[in-house]
Amino acid sequence: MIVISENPFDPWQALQDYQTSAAMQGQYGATTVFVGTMRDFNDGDTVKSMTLEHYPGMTEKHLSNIIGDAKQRWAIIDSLVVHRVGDIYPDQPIVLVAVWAAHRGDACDACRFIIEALKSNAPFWKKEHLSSDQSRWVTHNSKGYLNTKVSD
Amino acid sequence: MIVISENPFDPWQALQDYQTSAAMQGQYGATTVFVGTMRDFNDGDTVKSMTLEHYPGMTEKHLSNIIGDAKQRWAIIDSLVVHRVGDIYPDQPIVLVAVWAAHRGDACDACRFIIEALKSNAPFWKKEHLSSDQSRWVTHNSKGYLNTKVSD
Amino acid sequence: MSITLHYFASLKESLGRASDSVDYLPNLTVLDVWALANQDQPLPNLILAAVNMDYVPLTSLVEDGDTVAFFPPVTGG
Amino acid sequence: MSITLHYFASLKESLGRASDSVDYLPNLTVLDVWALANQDQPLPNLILAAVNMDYVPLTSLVEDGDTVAFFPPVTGG
Repeated sequence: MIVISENPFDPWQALQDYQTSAAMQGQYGATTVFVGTMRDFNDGDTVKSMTLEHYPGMTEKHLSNIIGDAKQRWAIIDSLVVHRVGDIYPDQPIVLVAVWAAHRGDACDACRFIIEALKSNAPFWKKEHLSSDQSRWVTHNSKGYLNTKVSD
Repeated sequence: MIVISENPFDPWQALQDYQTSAAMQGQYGATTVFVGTMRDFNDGDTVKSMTLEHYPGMTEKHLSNIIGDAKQRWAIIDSLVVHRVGDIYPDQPIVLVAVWAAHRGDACDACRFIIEALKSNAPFWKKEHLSSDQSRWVTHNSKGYLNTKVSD
Repeated sequence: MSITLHYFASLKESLGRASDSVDYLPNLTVLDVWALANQDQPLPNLILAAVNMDYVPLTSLVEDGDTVAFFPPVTGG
Repeated sequence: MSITLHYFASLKESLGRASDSVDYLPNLTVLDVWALANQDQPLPNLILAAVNMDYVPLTSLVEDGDTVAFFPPVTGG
């Protein structure tokens, strides 16, 4: 499921609700979740709030394509993506990506793929409102490095 | 925090509770979570229940070392590991690993490292009770493959 | 018929408008559509383009009735 | 004084007991401690050892009062 939300959401509550409603009991052995939360600082400045703009329609289409790609590459049972738009304040979750699979290799790799693809390509733009009352568009995302070598 | 639990737990509730209690508001921008759940099948057989044995004392010591290693390698703000022991039934969570960090690279890499290290080295042993009323010790874990190349 | 243009985020702010419309002509590229709507003002560096909500190169041809969007690099998630 | 041994999981089941105690002697390795407690029955393949809750090689020396654990490959998580 893909949800674009103008309202604050609690990711753990959303996961509880979604997992209860989805008919996948007994099948999944692995769930991997990423939650991006608004911090009160960025690039050395105190941030009071943020406005998240998106391209309605393209956002949903693009996220759906990303999840389709992930399903082709990994054995995924289900996924949930929730993304905030509009005005966001520190400590509020911005994005939730969850993937359910039989095995952790699929759940972990697919979740990572989805959040990285979302950050690279999904049409969202952040504008930060600083404590100095200035505003600025965010021009880059931080790196999603990967140092872990995983095999077993 | 490390919790070895003889009782069932709801991972999303545990995360909600822990995040509320921990004093890290405004600092973390990324939370990565892995949940391992008992399936009702394994290696082609229907599994009715499972008994999880551990080495009390060494388990806690070893998990604490794993988290210490992760903290040396990545900029982690906090972590939560919950692991069930005793009798476990399908759909019950077995393990929860959560990592909070300022940036997603640290949260994702460290969470992956902790679950893989736990699976490779922490002294837990699973015995499966099959629908045929036979029991067997699990002798291997599934692979934690990683196909994703992540940089941005 | 015509082509609809949409602008987003910092590009929308610097242009001072969210959308435009230009008349359709045969063999227009995405970059031509930009130029028609913006009096030959050059497309700023790094700006991305989508036609009908799919990313396209700036040299891609546009059909009558298409929606063309221009926007800066994305920063969601 | 003495050395305490603990066995876990399938090893505990096949031995039919969870622990043992053997008298301390100088220069005992982990493998010697196993042999003393198990009448020279060879240590099964793949069995791991820990001394005082840290993994050790089987050739590691044991001190008086140590706790030595033997167990199969772990399968938690």
